[in-house]
Amino acid sequence: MNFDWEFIVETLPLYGDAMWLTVKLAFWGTLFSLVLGLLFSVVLHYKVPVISGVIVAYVELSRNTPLLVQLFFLYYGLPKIGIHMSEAACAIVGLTFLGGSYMTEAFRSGIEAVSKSQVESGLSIGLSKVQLARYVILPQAYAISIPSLGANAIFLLKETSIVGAIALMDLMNVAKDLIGMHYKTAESLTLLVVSYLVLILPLSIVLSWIERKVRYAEFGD
Amino acid sequence: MGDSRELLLEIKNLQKSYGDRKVLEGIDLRVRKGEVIVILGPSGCGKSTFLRCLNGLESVQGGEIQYLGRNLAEDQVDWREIRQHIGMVFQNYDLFPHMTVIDNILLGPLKVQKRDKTEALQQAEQLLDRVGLLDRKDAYPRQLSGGQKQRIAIVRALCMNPDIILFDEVTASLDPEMVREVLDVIQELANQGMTMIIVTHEMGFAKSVGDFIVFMDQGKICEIRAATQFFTRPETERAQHFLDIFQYEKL
Amino acid sequence: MGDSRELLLEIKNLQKSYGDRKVLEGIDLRVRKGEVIVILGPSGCGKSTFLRCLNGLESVQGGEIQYLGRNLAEDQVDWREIRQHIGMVFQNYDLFPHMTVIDNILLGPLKVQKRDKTEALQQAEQLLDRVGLLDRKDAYPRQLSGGQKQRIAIVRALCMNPDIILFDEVTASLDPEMVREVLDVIQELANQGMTMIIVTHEMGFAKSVGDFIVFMDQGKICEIRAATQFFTRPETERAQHFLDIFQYEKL
Amino acid sequence: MQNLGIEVLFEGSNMERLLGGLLVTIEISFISIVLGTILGLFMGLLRTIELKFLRFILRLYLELFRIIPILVWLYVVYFGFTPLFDIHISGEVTSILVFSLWGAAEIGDIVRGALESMPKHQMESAKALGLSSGQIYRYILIPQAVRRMLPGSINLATRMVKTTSLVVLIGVIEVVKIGQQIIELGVIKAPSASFWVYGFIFILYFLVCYPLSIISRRFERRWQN
Amino acid sequence: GGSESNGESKSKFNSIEQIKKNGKIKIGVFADKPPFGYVDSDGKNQGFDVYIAKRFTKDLLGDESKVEFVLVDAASRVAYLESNKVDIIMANFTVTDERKEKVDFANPYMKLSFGIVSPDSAPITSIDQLKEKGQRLIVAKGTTAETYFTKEYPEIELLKFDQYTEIFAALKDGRGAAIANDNTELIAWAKSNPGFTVSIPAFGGQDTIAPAVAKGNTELLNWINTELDTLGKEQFIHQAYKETLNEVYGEGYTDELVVEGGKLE
Ligand SMILES: Nc1ncnc2c1ncn2[C@@H]1O[C@H](COP(=O)(O)OP(=O)(O)OP(=O)(O)O)[C@@H](O)[C@H]1O
Ligand SMILES: Nc1ncnc2c1ncn2[C@@H]1O[C@H](COP(=O)(O)OP(=O)(O)OP(=O)(O)O)[C@@H](O)[C@H]1O
Ligand SMILES: [Mg+2]
Ligand SMILES: [Mg+2]
Repeated sequence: MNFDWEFIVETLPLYGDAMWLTVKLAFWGTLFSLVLGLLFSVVLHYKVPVISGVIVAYVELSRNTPLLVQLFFLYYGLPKIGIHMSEAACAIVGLTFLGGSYMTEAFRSGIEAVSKSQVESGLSIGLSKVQLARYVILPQAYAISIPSLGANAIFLLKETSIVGAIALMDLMNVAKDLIGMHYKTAESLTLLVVSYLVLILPLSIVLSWIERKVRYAEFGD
Repeated sequence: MGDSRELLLEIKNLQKSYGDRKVLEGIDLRVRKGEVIVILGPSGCGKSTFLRCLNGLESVQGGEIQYLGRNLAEDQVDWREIRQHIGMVFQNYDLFPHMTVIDNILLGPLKVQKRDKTEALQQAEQLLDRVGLLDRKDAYPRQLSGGQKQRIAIVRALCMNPDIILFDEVTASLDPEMVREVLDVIQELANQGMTMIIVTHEMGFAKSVGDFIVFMDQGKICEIRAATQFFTRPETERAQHFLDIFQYEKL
Repeated sequence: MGDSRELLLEIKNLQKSYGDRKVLEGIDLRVRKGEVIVILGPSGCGKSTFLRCLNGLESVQGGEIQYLGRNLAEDQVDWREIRQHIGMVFQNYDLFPHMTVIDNILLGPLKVQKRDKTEALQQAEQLLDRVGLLDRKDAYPRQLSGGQKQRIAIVRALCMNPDIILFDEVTASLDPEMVREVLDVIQELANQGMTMIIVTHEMGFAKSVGDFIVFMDQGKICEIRAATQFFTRPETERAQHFLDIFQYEKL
Repeated sequence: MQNLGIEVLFEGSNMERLLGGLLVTIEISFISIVLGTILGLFMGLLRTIELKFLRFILRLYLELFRIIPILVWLYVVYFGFTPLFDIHISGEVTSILVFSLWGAAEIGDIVRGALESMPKHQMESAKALGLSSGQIYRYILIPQAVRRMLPGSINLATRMVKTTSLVVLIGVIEVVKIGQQIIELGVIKAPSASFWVYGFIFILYFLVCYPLSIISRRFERRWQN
Repeated sequence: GGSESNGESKSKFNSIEQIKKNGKIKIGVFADKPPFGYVDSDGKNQGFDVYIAKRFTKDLLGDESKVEFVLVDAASRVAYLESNKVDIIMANFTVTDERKEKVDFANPYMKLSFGIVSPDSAPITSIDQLKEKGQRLIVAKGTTAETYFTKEYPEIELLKFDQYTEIFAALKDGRGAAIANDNTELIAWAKSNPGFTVSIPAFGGQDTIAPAVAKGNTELLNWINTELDTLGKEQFIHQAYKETLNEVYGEGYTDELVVEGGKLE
C-alpha cells in the first residue's frame, strides 16, 4: 500500500479545522449538558412536583433514542413547523438534549451515593438544609460524580462524529468528503483514525487517572 | 432518682410508629443535669429510635419531650436550634470525608453558631488535646483509625457546647483496644459532669459509667435502676435474661 | 499441655511475611485431638494470618506444619484434600448468596467428597436440627439474620466431617444476642470433643470454652496457658495489659 | 400547510416499509448482541488471567473501541478493509462485524467487572471447603457473575440498538434510509413529511429501547437487594 | 490493461463468467434521484438509469429480474466499485479524469452540464452572486459539481450533504442560497417544485454520463460498449427517455440529454 504523503500534508489543515469544530461542538454540548444535568438532578433530588415528572420523561426519551435521529428531526423536521436552526445550533442542541440526561443521571447518582448517615450527622450539628447541601452533600456528590461526568464528556465528544449528517464539516465528514472527491481512501481513513486518537486518547488517560485518584484516595491528599 | 439536680429533659408517654408498626410505646424518662443514663436492651427494642426522636431525626406520634420549657414533640420546633444543645454521636463515625479533622469540628461552631473563629479554634484544639489527637488536626478522616475517628466525632459534638450528648453504640464497629480508647473519653466526660444518654452493648462499661440503667424491651421501658443495683439484682425477669447473655461462666 | 491425647497438628517455627513485612515470626504450637485452643491478642498481631496459613489460604515462608505425617508448609501439598480435614469459618458469614441453606451445606460433601446424596442430606439435616435451624433449610442466606447465617456456616464446615475447625472472629459483626446463639453452638461442639482453634474478642467466652489460651503479640506467641490461669494471673505484662482493656471496673 | 402531513406515514406501503426497516435495525443488533456475548464471555474470562501481555492486548482492544467512535469503525471496515485485505463485505456484514467486535469488548469488560467485583471472601470460603478452581468457577463465581452482568448487558443492548441507526451512513437500508426515501417521494404532496417521518422514527426507536432500559433497571434493583 | 493489475488484484471484480454463474448482477443506482434513480412508494427501483440497467441485465442474464440493485450515495460510488460491492455503477456517474484513475468508464449514454437552481424570491443568476458573504452554495458530496467549485471557486462557501434528499430539503429550508449540480437533476426537480427555478441552466462545459466498472474489468467494459452499440440501433436510450424522463422534461430535452449507441455526435 503506497501512501500519498503529499496528499496527507495537503489535507492536514482541513483535518485541523475539523478537529477544532469537533472540539467546539463537544465543548458547548458538554457545558450545556452539565448545566442541565446539575439543575435537573437537584430538582429530582428535592422531588419538585410536576417538573420532576417532566424531567424523568425527558431523561427516558433522550436516553432511549439515537442522536442521529434526534439530529435529523431537529435539522429537517423542525423547519417544517417553523423552527429554523443553523447546523451548529442543531448539533449543540442535539448534543445537549442527549448529554443532559446522561449528566443528570451522573449527578443524581453522586447525590444518592452520599450516605444517609452523612446527612444525619450534618443535621445533628444543626446545619440548615442549604448548609447541608453546600458543605456536606454537594462536595461529596461532585467528587463521586467526576468519573462519570468525565466519561460522559468523552462520550459526547465521540458522538460529534455524527454531525456530518447535518452538513457540518467535522472530522468524519471531512474524511468522507475527501474520499468522495479524491478517492484516497486509505490516506483519509488513516488521518481520520489518527485525529480521533489525538483528540480522545489524552482525555481518556487523564480521566482514568482522575478516576483512580478519586477511587483510591477518596478525599484530600 | 436524685432530685437535687436541675431537670434538663422530661419525656412523657413518647409514642413513635413506622407506619402501622409501633416502635416506641409510651416512654417516660427524666434526665437531670450531670446525669449519665445508659440504655440497654435487646436488638430492635427501639433504643436508636428513641435517641433519634430526641434529636429530631424522627418525627413523633404522641407524647411530650419537655426541654427548657418547650415541648419538642410539637410541630413547630426549630430543630436546628435545639440540635446545638442536644448533640449526638453515631455508630458509623460519620465524619465528613472531604474535610480535615479541624474543619469537621469547626463546621458547626462557625457556620451554625457563627462564633468567632479564633475562640472556636482555641476550644477545638483544647478538646483535641484532651482526647490526645491534637497532632492529627490537619489529617483527613481516612487517615485515622476507627477509634480516632470516633473520638473526633465526640469532639465535634462537644465543641458545640451542648447541654446533653446522645451516644448511639459509638463503639459497635471498633476493635477492642479502640473501644477502650473511645470509652475512656466518654468516661472522662462523665467524670467532668457532662449530661449524657448512652446506648451501648458493653456491659462492663455500662456498669462503670452509668448513674442509671434504663432497660428497654419491645418499645417500652421495663426497668430504671441505679447501675450498681441493676447488674447485681435486676428487678424484672427480662432484664435478668438479657444479662445472662453476657455471662459465659454459667455455661 | 495434656499429653494423653493424640497429637493432630504440630506447628514449628512458622514464618510468614507480606513482602518485606514479617507478620508471623516463628510460631510453635501443638494441637491435640479434642482440644479447644483460643487465640487472643491485639488487632493486627497476626491471628487471622495464622489461621489462614493452616488452611492453605496464605503461603508460608518458613517452618513446619505437621499434620498426619505430612508437612503442610511444603510446596506440593494438595490443599483441596487437606481442607476437607481442616475446616474454617470466617467473620463475614460467607454463605453463597445464590444457593439455599441446604445447597450451601451440601456443596462440599457432594462435589468435593462425592458422597452419597441421601447420606449427606441426612447428616446435614441432623446438624441443622442441632443448631435449631432445620426449618430454614430451604431459605436463602439473605432471608436469615446474621446469627443464623453464622450457625449455617458452622454446619457447612461440620458437614465435611473435619478433624479440626478454625474459627476466625465468627461473632465480630453480630449483635449480642446473636453472638450468644453462635457461641452456644461452638460451646456445644467443644463439649462433644471437637478439636478447634478459635480467634475471638469475647473474653468471657474465651475463658469458658478454651482449654488453652494462646496470647499473641506482633507475630509471636507470648504466652500459652490453661484458660483459668490465664485470666486470673497472666504470666506476661503484655497479656495483663491486654486483659485490662476489658476491665471497666478499674476506671 | 393545509393538511397536517401525518398521512404520509400511512400512504401506500409506507408504514409497512418503515416497520420493515426497523426490523433490519433490530436484526443487526440482535445478531451482533448474540455474537458479541459469546465472544465477550471468552474475552472476560481471559481478562481475569494474570498474564501481563494478554491483559495488555485485551485492554488495548477494549480501549480502541472506547476511543474511536463506532461510526469511524464502520467506515474504516466498510471502505478501508477491501483495499487492505482484499475482502468484500456488504454494509450489513460490516455492521454486524463492527457491532459484534464492539459488543465482545464491552461484554468482556462487564464479565471481568462482575468476576472481579465478587467479594474475595466468597472465593476463600469456597476454597476452604476444598473446591477446585474449576468447581469454584462453576458453582460459585459464574452463577453469581451472571446475575451481576445482566443489567450491564441489557444496557449495552440498548446502546447497540441505538447505534445501529448509524448503519444508514454506510448505505444499509434500514428504517432511517426508508424514511428518507419516503420523504423524497412525498416532497410535493406532503411538504412537512420530514417532520412526521423523523418524528415517527424517533418514537419507534424509543419504543424498542425503552422496554430494554426498564428491564435492565429492574435487574439492577433486584440485584441490589 | 491486464499488465497493470499484475494478477494480485484479480479477485477485485467478478468476470462475466462469474456473474453468469452467480445468476445475478449487482448494479449500483441512486435511491433518491428521480427521475434517474429512485425508489417508488412500493419500494421498487425506478428511473432512467434503472431502466437501462434492467435492459443490460436482460441481455446479459436473460431475465431482468436477475439484477440486484445496490443503493449508493454520490460520495461512495467509487468505493463501491473498488470494494467489489457492485459490478456496474449506473448512478448518474459523470465521467471525470480523476474518476478515470480509479474506475473504468464505458461509453456514455447521456450528456449534461452543471446548472444552478435557486428560489424565485432570491434568484441566483450569476456565480459571482455566490461569492458574497453569507451566501452558501449547496452541493452533494462526491459530485462533479463539488469538485468543480472546490477547484474553480474556493472562495464560495459550500454546504455539503451526502444525499440528494438532503440538498433539496436544505434549499427548501433556506439553508443555502442555491444548489449547484448536474443541470438534468435540477431541471427535473425545479419542474415539480414551484417557487424554484433553474436560474443558471448551463455552465462549466459539457460532461457525459456513463456506466462504470471496476478498474481493469475490461471484459465487462467491452460487453457494455457492445451492448450500447446494439441498443443504439434500436434507439433504446430514446425509449428509456420516453418512459422515464418525458414526464419530467418533456420532449424538448431529448436531444440535449440522450446519447445513443455510446457515441457523442
Ligand atoms: N426506617 C424504619 N422503618 C421501619 N421500621 C424501622 C425503621 N427503623 C427502625 N425500624 C424498626 O424499629 C424497631 C426499633 O429499631 P431501633 O433501630 O431503634 O432498634 P435498636 O434498639 O437501636 O436496635 P439495635 O440494638 O440493633 O441498634 C426495629 O424493629 C426496627 O426494625
Ligand atoms: N494481604 C496483606 N498484605 C500485607 N499485609 C497484610 C495483609 N494481610 C494482613 N496484613 C498485615 O498483617 C498483620 C497481621 O494481620 P492479621 O489480619 O493476621 O491480624 P489479626 O491479628 O487477625 O488482627 P484483627 O484482630 O484485627 O483481625 C497486620 O499488620 C496486617 O496489616
Ligand atoms: Mg440501634
Ligand atoms: Mg483477624
